[in-house]
Amino acid sequence: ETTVTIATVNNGDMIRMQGLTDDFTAQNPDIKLEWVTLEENVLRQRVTQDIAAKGGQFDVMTIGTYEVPIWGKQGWLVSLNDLPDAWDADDLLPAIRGGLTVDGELYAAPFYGESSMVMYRKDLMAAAGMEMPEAPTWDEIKAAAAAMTDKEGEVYGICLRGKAGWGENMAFLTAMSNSFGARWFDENWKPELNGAEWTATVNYYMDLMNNYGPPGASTNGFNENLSLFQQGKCGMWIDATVAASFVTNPKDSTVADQVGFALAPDNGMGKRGNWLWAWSLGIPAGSDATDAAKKFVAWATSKEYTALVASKEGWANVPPGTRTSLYENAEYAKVPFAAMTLGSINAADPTAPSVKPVPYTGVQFVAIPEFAGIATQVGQEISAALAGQQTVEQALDKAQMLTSEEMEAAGY
Amino acid sequence: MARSVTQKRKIINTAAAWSVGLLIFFPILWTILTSFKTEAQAISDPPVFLAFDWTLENYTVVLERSDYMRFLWNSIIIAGGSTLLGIIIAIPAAWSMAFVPSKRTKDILLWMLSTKMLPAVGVLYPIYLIFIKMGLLDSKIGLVVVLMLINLPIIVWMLYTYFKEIPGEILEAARMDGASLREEVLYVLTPMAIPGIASTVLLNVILAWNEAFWTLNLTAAKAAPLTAFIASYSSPEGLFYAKLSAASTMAIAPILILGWFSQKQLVSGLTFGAVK
Amino acid sequence: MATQHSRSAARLMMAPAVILLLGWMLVPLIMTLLFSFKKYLPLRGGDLGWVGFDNYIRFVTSSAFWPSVLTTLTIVGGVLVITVVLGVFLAILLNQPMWGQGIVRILVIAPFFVMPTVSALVWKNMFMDPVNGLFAHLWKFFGAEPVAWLSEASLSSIVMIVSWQWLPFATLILLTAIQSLDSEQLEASEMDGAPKLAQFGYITLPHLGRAITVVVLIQTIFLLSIFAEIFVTTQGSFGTRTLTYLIYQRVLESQNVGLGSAGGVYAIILANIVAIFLMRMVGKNLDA
Amino acid sequence: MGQIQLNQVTKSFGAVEVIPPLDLTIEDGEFCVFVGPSGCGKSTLLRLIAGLEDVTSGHIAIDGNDATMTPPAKRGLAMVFQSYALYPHMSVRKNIAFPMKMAKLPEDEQKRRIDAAAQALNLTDYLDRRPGQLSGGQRQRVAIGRAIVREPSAFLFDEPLSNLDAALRVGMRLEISELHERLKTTMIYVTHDQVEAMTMADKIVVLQAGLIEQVGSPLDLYHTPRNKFVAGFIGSPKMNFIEGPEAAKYDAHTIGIRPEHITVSADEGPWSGVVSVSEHLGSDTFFHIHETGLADTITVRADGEVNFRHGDRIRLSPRADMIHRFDAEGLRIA
Amino acid sequence: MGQIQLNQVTKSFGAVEVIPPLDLTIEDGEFCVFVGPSGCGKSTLLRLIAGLEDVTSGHIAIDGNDATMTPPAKRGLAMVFQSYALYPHMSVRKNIAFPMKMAKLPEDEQKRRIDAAAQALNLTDYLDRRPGQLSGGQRQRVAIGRAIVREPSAFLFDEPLSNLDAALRVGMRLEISELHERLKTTMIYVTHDQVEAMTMADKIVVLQAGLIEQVGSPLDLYHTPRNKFVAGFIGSPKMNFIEGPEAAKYDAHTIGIRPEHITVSADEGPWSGVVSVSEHLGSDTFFHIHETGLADTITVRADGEVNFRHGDRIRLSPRADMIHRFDAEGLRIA
Ligand SMILES: Nc1ncnc2c1ncn2[C@@H]1O[C@H](COP(=O)(O)OP(=O)(O)OP(=O)(O)O)[C@@H](O)[C@H]1O
Ligand SMILES: Nc1ncnc2c1ncn2[C@@H]1O[C@H](COP(=O)(O)OP(=O)(O)OP(=O)(O)O)[C@@H](O)[C@H]1O
Ligand SMILES: [Mg+2]
Ligand SMILES: [Mg+2]
Repeated sequence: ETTVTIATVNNGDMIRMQGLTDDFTAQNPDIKLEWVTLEENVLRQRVTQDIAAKGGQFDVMTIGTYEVPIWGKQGWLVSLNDLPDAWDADDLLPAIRGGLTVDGELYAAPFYGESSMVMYRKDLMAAAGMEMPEAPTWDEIKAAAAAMTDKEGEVYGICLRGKAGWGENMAFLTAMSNSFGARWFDENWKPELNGAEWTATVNYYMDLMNNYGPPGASTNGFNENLSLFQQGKCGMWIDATVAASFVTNPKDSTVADQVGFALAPDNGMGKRGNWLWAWSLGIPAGSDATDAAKKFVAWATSKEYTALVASKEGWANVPPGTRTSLYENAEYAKVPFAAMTLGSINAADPTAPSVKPVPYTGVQFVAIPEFAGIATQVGQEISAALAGQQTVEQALDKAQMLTSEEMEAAGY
Repeated sequence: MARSVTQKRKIINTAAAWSVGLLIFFPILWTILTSFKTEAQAISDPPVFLAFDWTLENYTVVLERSDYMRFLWNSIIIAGGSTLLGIIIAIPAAWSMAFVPSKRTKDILLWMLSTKMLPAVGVLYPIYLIFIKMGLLDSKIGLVVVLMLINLPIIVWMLYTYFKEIPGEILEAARMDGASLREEVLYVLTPMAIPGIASTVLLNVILAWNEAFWTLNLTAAKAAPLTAFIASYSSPEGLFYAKLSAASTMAIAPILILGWFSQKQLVSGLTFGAVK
Repeated sequence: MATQHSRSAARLMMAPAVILLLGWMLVPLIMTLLFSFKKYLPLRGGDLGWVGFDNYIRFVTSSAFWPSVLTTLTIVGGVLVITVVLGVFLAILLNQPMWGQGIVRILVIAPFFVMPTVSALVWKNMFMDPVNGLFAHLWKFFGAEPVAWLSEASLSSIVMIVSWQWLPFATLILLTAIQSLDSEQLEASEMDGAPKLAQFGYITLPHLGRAITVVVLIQTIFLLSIFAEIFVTTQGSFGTRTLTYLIYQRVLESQNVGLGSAGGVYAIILANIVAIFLMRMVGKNLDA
Repeated sequence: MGQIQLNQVTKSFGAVEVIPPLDLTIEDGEFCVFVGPSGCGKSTLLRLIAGLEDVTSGHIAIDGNDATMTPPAKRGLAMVFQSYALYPHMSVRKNIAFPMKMAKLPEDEQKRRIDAAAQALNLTDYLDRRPGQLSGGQRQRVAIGRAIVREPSAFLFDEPLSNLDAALRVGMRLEISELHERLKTTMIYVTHDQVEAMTMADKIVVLQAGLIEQVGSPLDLYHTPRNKFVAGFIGSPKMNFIEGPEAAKYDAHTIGIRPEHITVSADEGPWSGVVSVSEHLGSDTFFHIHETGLADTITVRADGEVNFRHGDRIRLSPRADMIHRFDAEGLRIA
Repeated sequence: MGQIQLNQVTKSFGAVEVIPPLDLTIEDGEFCVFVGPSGCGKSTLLRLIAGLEDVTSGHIAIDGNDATMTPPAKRGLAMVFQSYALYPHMSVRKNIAFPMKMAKLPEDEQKRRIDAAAQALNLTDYLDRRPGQLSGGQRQRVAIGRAIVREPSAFLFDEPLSNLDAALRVGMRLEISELHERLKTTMIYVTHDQVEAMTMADKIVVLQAGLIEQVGSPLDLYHTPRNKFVAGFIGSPKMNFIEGPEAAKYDAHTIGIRPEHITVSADEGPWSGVVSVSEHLGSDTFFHIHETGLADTITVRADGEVNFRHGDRIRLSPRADMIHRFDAEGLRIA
């Protein structure tokens, strides 16, 4: 009997998968699964630590499009090119697959993929006499936010991430900055955070949040905003496409039948402010149960698993965003946010995220090892600015400085 | 002092103390209450205090989702084991310091305490590498050793202060009576220091139970204690206050109950030599 | 007590504890020192050679360094002041005759049993959340604008959470100390004509001096390394990045072990400065 | 001034009546000692007078004024505690100054009184030390100093010497007696040591279970104890009690004879017995005599030169005029 | 058996020599008392004999065999500590059994000895109590019981009675003396109470600063003290010392006269003085007399009936045959 230790994040899809593993163990009675379920930040720290120090505690790690290219390049992950044909690698969405492939080797299997988009309240828009275009601009968003805001009634026109963290506010802001023509680094890896484009991005963001955002937005992350939206306190919310299934779920959401979707906004500069992310399963190179781990990864990311979820929990709950075949499925097409999700994912291009040329890949991140640390600190400065503790200029100057320091320390 | 306290003053004291006590206890009470609410009631506005539909649903969900008993068991083994091991190593050391003091005794004691000032994050990497080398990652024994080392200075200090209050003449009497060193410590010193040892054990079980850095970083699945259990509930998608409360309640309940049952020992024993 | 035999026995019995702690201190310390002189980036292949004092210079000159030292000291100082002052107050209160003393004591010491992670989670979500937190409801009830505690009053919030956890410890030690105050001393001062306040100032408080020192010492040791509370609540943002947290960011988030190790060495130095300061105070107070 | 009057004073702790109704007057300038076995209520009585305990009923008057409800500090009394109750963190000077500081006396007056007290008590060299750096006797003196500077109308002492070793105790006893001679202030002194009581008191109050057994001068108590309890309690070694036929000869239920009132000799005397232990103190010899047929042991005090050994059979003669007679209730028969 | 010999024994703590070279032999069956002021090294000496401290140099022989390096348990001695040092968590029975358990004696033998000891010490009813539930005297007896059952060749007592109150002390003193009569085992007894020393000892060793001042029987020391120190230390109240012209009359630097060897009267006697304090004990009266021109204070013991008051001028007559003469070094002039 082999034991496969799986480190996962504690989000809904992963928890659901834990509940369905009987199916896998029935097929593979000689494999025992051990789950290590952790909150996202803890998970990231634990797996990074483990893989960097070659601790070998995990056989399968849940990682994202940020880690895969970096770790793959280091040779820390087992190539998944040899997964069985039935698994059908060619079925993966090209943008997603591209993000998980390094030099032709697929290093992680996508469990679900996501982009970001606008979720809005159809009823409130109607009440304001407005209509949301398919592909709004930032100015249209601002106008809609202004129209829907009713602070007395605790309805805030727009909810955005404000909580500091490279995977929190900086994911949103980096994606947003792309549509403002900003970039993290120029071709020589010189940071541009206090440049005009970033300043414009952050000022616009502040303007939205301060005027139409909920109180205490600087500590709101995905969860907090989800909860606010579900309670009907947000007019709009720009966030991950996976959120669509939660906000349209009548069990948790008071506004389930009033949610509309739109592409992330742009500024007419050719790039939209949406991101691309895939929670994926990778196998660390030191694992002593590589074969069993591969079997598990193949099962969890297979079409059959999708079907299994659909049969047990309904199509709205299947992990989205990874396979073309899912979007070609007639059943799935009925899901209200399916098309918009696919559209959003296709609209992202990790290899050319910004208007100007960049030396890196990654839409809402820069795929270098130092980025997480840098962006978290930058996020903290911006969060502090949002909380009113400093001006945007101060925040960005500090961000520029600390980024320079870190990049220098890393040897750029 | 022993003059009869007027009834009025006693009522005022009682009222003041109970208010302060309840205020301090309130967060825990609120957590426990919330764990019996539905998610909707948990965030209802205005908040409901007692008039809600009590439900065990959250506990069922939490128990279904994770193997609570294993986390609990690991916590017990790790907290208990590290304390026990610490006591076994500390008793002889404290004996030496208390009964055969030298000029350096105080220095050694303070030095031991200063090892606790080593910032854990600063030495995580080295320790991690050592643990990999020794194959101790995700093993209970590894954690037992680490937590024992972390708490050893405190254990030694506490035992030292208790031992110092035991008159050396009694140990000399045992020696005259023909007891070997081992017998002296085993039959005379240790039983006499039982109250002190009990409160030392208690405090250290609490400290080990609540230690959240090493237990989280050095375990994965097999040896993960309740601190890891709670880490999987800390912010799931959506604000599941009720489930979070249920998980929190389950994580702290065992130690809270232990603490309450033994609060007498803890209260009377926690002096660190602060009282003379 | 001091025959040759018992002295050598003492040395022998001391040995396990001393050797273990020496190992526990020296091995990681030496490795940390070693790393701190290297460019050590696990995500870029690990050990990239010696760099002399580069890491040290970079760490202190980084814009985050001094603020983090200040934050650390603020949190430690704030919590100490709050726990000692409230602890004295509570200890006196609990020492008064009343009904249900045992139960009140249980209520008061309960926070001490709560895991830091749990307490941070509970405070953050259920109390300090600006929309759903109880404080927000309370504020709204009184017609005030809810406060976004963890961003607008981040440092104070953390000080408050940590104080809540450590108040029981301070109270317990101070309570035992108060109970050990010789009642004849209080009676003597009463005969001498001292009013209650003077009794407190001249008799009770000086008597507590030693206990307060111990509380300060023990708490400082634990407070210098608080981590979970910050990790769960603000993740170091809004000026709550302590030195410990800064090192955490260097080592684990940026995976720059060399730089982090240099930070670790600074933290050890800081801890020891604080320690020497404390030990002086304690040493004096413990001997007397 | 310092006359203290207790009028039908009682004290109960919960349901237990520790002091049954009690009347007592202590005159101005008197040195009054409370003696009695442990737990008989001596300290309680003293604390009632001091105001550290409330009386359950009855009245306490100081200098003729009802002080029953007056708080301790206002009664004008000073107390010296068994444990000294010095303030350990203050220097000797500060300790002594404390009551004056509380009374907000002017600085120079404070200084004058401190110097005077230090002078009188031989503490001048120690004024800047902490109590922890003093010997037992010195601490005792500081406690007295703290009491003196208040110029109280009466001093209350609760077993002030019981923490000192024998030699020091004798010395301090003399010092306190001399102090009383000098100040002529009322002193109430609690002890369970009857030697202290006998040597220091103008008036001894013998207590048992909260009841006054006898009040009188030391020699009154020694010569005419009102009952067996007082007779046995006062005098060292203890009075010998004899019951049965020998007592009947004296028309009493019990007779008592003190060890110093029996003479021993080899062959003369009405009683006889065997020496069990002989204790030679040089100045005196104590014989413990068994097999007398009168009582378990008869203790005799003889001159230092008298020499009998363990096992010797000797004869005893009581001094007839020194025999005390008691009835079946233990009361003295006049 | 239990002869103990100290041969040029010294003890230093660090650089401080507490016991300078010292020779002493204690014979089998002897009751030997060490007395001396506090800190003179009595306990240290006892602990050296017990083996609880190492000698710095010299040898200790027990029954003729060198025991200098023998560990305490093997020396065949039993010790009774000042604080009793009972094991508080064990019943009286277990306390007494402890040394036998350590020696692995058979159960029934243990039982036999415990019963015998309990019988002898009147402890039978208390065997199942814990020490905390006993009175001071009972605890003391348990400590002795624990020592007895080992059937040691000698008992060592370190101020065993100093924690008891006066009355109990007298009783226990007698019990220990009787025990010695019965067992005839060597006993070494440390005290700083000279009454204990006088009444119990066969042989007294007077120590000062680690040096032996005199060794002898109690009455030897009382009657012919070797020097002023011993003269002052033995006897209570202390001997009066007179220097100057009065001493010169006796051809001495200093003369000493004990309080009990001076008679007082209103008008007769060579010396005169003013009564400062008179202490009436009933049996005796102590006068502290000032302004004699001889010494600061002269203490006199008189009969209980003699009555002078504070301030009376009286006359004193020393008993000529009881005057002790000392030279300038303080040594006795024969
Ligand atoms: N605060 C109290 N509560 C209840 N009972 C008390 C209290 N104080 C004293 N007593 C009881 O009152 C009685 C008299 O006590 P008190 O202290 O006056 O005795 P004492 O004569 O001073 O004895 P000692 O010589 O031992 O000091 C004792 O039986 C004691 O147990
Ligand atoms: N462990 C020690 N270290 C240093 N000095 C010591 C030690 N034990 C005793 N002394 C010193 O040795 C001297 C003799 O001490 P010891 O205890 O023998 O006196 P003692 O005659 O028993 O006095 P007491 O009557 O007060 O018990 C004292 O001056 C004491 O301070
Ligand atoms: Mg008393
Ligand atoms: Mg001694």
